[in-house]
Amino acid sequence: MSVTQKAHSAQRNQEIPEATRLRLFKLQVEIRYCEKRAYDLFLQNLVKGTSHLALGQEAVAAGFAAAMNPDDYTFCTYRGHHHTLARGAPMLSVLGELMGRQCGLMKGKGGSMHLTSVAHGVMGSYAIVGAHLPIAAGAAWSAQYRGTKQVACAFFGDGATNIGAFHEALNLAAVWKLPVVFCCENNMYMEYTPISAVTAVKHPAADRAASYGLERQVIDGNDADVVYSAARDAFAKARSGGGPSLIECLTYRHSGHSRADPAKYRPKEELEEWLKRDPVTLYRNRLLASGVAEGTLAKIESEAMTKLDQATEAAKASPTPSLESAMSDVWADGGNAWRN
Amino acid sequence: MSVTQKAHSAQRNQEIPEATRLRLFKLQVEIRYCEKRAYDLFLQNLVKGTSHLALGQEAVAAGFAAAMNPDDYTFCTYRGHHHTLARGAPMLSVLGELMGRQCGLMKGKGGSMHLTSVAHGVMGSYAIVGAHLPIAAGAAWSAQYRGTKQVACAFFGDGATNIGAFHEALNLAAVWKLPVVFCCENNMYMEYTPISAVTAVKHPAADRAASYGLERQVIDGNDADVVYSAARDAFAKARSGGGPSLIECLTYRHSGHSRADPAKYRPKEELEEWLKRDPVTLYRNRLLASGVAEGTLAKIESEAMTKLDQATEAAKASPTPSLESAMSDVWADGGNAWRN
Amino acid sequence: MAQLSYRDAVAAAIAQEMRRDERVVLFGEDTAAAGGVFKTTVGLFEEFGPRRVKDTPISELAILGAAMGAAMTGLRPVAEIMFSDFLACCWDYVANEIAKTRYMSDGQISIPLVIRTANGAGSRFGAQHSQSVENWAMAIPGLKVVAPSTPADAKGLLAAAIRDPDPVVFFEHKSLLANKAEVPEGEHVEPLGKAKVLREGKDITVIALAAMVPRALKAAETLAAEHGISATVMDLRSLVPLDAKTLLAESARTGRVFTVEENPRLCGWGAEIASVIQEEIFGALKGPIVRITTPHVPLPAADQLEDAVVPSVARIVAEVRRGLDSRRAA
Amino acid sequence: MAQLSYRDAVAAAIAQEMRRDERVVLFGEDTAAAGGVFKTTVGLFEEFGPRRVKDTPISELAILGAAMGAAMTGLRPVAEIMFSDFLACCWDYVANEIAKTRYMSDGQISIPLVIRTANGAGSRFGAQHSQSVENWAMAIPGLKVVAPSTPADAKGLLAAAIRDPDPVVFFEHKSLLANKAEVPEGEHVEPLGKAKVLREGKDITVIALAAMVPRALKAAETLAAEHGISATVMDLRSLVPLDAKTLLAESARTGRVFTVEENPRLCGWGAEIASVIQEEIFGALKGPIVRITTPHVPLPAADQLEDAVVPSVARIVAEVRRGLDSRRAA
Ligand SMILES: Cc1ncc(C[n+]2csc(CCOP(=O)(O)OP(=O)(O)O)c2C)c(N)n1
Ligand SMILES: Cc1ncc(C[n+]2csc(CCOP(=O)(O)OP(=O)(O)O)c2C)c(N)n1
Ligand SMILES: [Mg+2]
Ligand SMILES: [Mg+2]
Repeated sequence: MSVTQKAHSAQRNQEIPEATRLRLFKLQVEIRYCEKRAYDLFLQNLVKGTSHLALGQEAVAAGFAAAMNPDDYTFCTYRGHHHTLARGAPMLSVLGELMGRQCGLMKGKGGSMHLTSVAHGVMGSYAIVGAHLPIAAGAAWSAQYRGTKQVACAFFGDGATNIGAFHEALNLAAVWKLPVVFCCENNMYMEYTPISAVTAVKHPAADRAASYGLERQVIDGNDADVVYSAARDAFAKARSGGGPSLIECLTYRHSGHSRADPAKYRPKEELEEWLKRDPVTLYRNRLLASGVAEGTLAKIESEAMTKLDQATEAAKASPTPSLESAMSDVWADGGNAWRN
Repeated sequence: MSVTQKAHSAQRNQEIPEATRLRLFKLQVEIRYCEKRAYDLFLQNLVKGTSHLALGQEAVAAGFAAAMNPDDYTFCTYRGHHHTLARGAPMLSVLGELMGRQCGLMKGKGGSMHLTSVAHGVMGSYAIVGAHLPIAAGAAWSAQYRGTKQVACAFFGDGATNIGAFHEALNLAAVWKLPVVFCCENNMYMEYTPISAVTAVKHPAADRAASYGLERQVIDGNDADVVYSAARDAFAKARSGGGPSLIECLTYRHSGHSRADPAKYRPKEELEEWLKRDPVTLYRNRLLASGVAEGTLAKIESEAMTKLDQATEAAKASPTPSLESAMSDVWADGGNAWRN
Repeated sequence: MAQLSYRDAVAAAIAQEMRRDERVVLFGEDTAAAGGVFKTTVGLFEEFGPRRVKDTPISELAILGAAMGAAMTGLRPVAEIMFSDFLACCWDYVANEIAKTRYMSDGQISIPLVIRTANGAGSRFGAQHSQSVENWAMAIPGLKVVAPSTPADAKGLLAAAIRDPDPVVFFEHKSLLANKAEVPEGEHVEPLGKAKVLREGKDITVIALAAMVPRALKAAETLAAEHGISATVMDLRSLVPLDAKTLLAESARTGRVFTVEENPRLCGWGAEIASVIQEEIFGALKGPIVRITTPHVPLPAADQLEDAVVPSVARIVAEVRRGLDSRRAA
Repeated sequence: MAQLSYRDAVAAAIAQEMRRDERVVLFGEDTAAAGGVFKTTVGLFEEFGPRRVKDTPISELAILGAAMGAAMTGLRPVAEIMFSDFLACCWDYVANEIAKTRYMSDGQISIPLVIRTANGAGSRFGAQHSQSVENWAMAIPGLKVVAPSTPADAKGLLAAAIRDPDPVVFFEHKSLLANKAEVPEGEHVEPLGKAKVLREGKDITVIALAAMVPRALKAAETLAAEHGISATVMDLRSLVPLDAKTLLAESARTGRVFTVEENPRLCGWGAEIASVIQEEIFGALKGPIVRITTPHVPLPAADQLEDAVVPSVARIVAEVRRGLDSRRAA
């Protein structure tokens, strides 16, 4: 980072109220701990299906969530634990869902890839790449129609930019000037393939913004202040009728694509380089440098760990869902009858 | 047109060999006559299904076809009569297909929207908007793989640029550097809706070229010389391993979207303006101005009319297809058996 | 009672529901100013304006995706997919998103929307614009599937579909659009999931849907007049919910059942219904259930060819007679 | 004979065909260097290189579109759609383009390609990654539909699918991938369209596919050992072409037929087969054909819930006993 950039970034940090900065830290810590715990629970064979961790991508979730209003809408991918937690869904319900327990957000019916918590504005996690982009546009249209000033935000990966739904959603959102923010978490890989090997442009999202009349935005996705500022501006624009934004956050996942993936396809140095830019460490150091007391941060960390330990135990103690629930809620009447 | 533009265009015309220029004229005349005849045949109730005429868009078809090698691949939309004729498919077979006769290109099984003549490189007309763009990319891949120097060319409308398949095809073609040319015939309307009302950018194709690392090209689609030159360059680039091109041709359809459409949604002055720029008249005048004798052109016209009249009579005389053909060619063995 | 065409009845239903419920919005390709390519939404743009009646780009993914997002957040969208063949272009939304999200979210999310689409043959549009795909929708858990055969049902069932809290795929048959018949004036809503017995007969039970209903009725007349065969004719009206009670009762009454369906043969709705019937009233059957279907081929474009494959009145008559005559299998 | 896993047998079939035919190419998401997310294409990139084994972007439309374009112009592409649920994302290509183009072109265009896809439940992946959608494919005229249950069939049928001049959708079942069994060494090709009788019994005929085959076999053992019921078990292996001859013969022999299918209930392949059987050998049936299916609900993610809905050995046993006991309907 150049000297001017450093100065700029320190300044931006100072512009963000301390309460917000502490919240950004807390959210990142909670996500980091909870994702690590999810990993431990796999190893104990307590999480049965697949799971896609966001270790390393915490700053994106924290930065966006901190910039949102409580009634804004979040749409995640299968890699959505971090966004779900960031919006305030309890750890217990998230871990419970991963473990397929009654206490889970969807009582085990959705699983890790479909975390949903409407009470917290998390309108679902979608496991078909790109599918939620038009859905988020639709939610934004509804907000616009109802005049509520809500904003919808869809998170997706670099790989999702090459699917047709991306293109259709962005065009519709631009034409209808919808209050929606599209956030691409560019972690450089679509599963095991480097995004550069399958994409015609260097920046899979940002280099396509012009196709929809949108501004090109590429930001440091590992810097929560940067993310927060960009998100805040995009939400403000959307809320004031300025239409959609597309923000590409450069980041990296520390673990494999999913539970099954040891991520051997990644150059060792690449991982090391990014671990040096760990968003949580980076932010902790920045807060210390800006004068926040070590004790304040340590307290946030220990409280997060306590909360997590309690959630873990409670989730383990939660019963498995009743088998009847497998047959419920196909229809709004709660049932599944397709005939009389 | 400015004076320099005029000079430029006259010069370009002179650079094109006279034989090619006469061919460009002939193709446009044949298409114009044949499309008008198709319209007359509707009025006589001899064409039963729908039909999408390309009256006014002849220069695009002529310019591209004249730039292609005989073994290149053409992929059309439902509005594909002009491209099919331009590649050399007989008028008899085209009109016969519209009329659902035995002599039709596909013996009435495909109809107006699916004209196919593999013998002439016309690898089908596709009635699902945008679907043929990835298919053309696949044919280009095959040519690349087999090392044949063939080029695939897909024609599509302005409206097709907003569908996901457009995006996926362009990206794949760019990443694999495929010998494929994507030609957007921007006639300003998707059915009854102005393209500007539903598209985020002014030039639906060209303004998206950068998303695929491609050059932005917008050309006068009513000027056969301009179209021919642009097509020739794109084919040369593709053949020499330079990858795909995306060319947006500005043009206009003189009639409605399809048979059923009186096109009342179009401002009268707009149509008049474009009729003044009729590609066939424009080209006829240019050839005259460049010294081609009136008699030469009149002969081309009368020969085209004679050929068309003969084709029309032959098509009318052709029997309807045998009912058995409705059950044939589901499978490569010619049959339709799904069981033993 | 007013005489309305099926297409006008569609527009009337939407207008009726838009008047009573501000949450209802309508959109699709050319649905607004143009009134729809099938003229099924004429007048709505004029009455309800560009905020509630919208044109979209050619973006079927975005149409259904946006409909879903809007439905989850308080609207009641009516989305048009111009031809039912194009459901294939947005099948992910139909099959994986709209149908499953309530279940996956354990009931947190509701998706009250209607997908309207023009279904079926008769226009000589060829293999990609003439399909009957109601069986595709029936195969997906989480979707309601409705296909009216008359103007009155077009109005009443569409109104019910719009009011329904679950996603409904609503098939409007292209070859019925011009048909005119009596439609109740004023508010008209027909409950989903009730089949209609249109004709009582004692020898056989004919079960049909959409454009096959008028054909089945004509065939029944011919069978009665020319062959002394007395047929019950039933219009299913919706595949999901399925009125199994009426279906089974009418099937048991005659013991000889014929389904008439336009979708291609394999895994059509007729297969489902035949399976249900034979499984539940096996003992009441006097012979096999016979499915009269479009054969398992894509649809040809030319008029004579199209007419040769879609079940016609003559073919229904012939297949019923053959079914009753032959005891080959028995 | 070598012991091979089902997943290795898939790779072996592709390798076998790529060695003998330069026109065969393989591509999909993560199929090349990574060897596929299910490790079903391991070693192929190494042997055949980046020209013949390719990674694609996440672009299912482009994958199947490109496969079709390549197949029409001289190649024999094997395209992978990672999970069969994602066929919904490119259904237009499956249902409208690949299946219909030969017919629409009156035979001018051939489309010899294979769409390989991972199908079925058992991995606790939830509603969008666990579906069995072989019935979707069966419903489309112009597609062949194959779903092997053993490593030997995975190899032999995939080889045949690659050689076939028509489009084939090839369903590889996720929960069978790790299964090991004998696979003929050297060239191995099994003809498409032949069902296999795996067990001869005299009381009932059980018809199964893919992951339901081993369950049906186990259920048959329990039925024999604990309930004195002697069951024929048949593996359909392909739905199209359908081995109706064997199917009807085996059904007629016992007169009591049970289908075991993983796809959701409505319009599943069991409905088609039950309809064919009752229509053609009605007189030979001693009771109704019983379909044992996943109920008509999306799939839940949690292990106990998933196990509760997909037909299990215990449920097959129970439903067969109930089917034989009850004469409710009869
Ligand atoms: C339509 C579709 N195709 C393929 C997949 C399989 N898949 C799951 S995640 C993934 C990679 C996505 O990469 P990216 O968008 O960069 O997100 P990331 O996983 O890196 O967060 C793929 C190919 C899918 N879920 N949906
Ligand atoms: C996927 C899909 N959606 C909708 C349609 C219906 N449709 C046929 S032509 C057309 C307009 C196409 O406009 P454009 O691409 O500009 O081509 P043009 O007709 O002007 O040549 C539409 C919407 C279709 N055939 N396929
Ligand atoms: Mg990624
Ligand atoms: Mg156009």
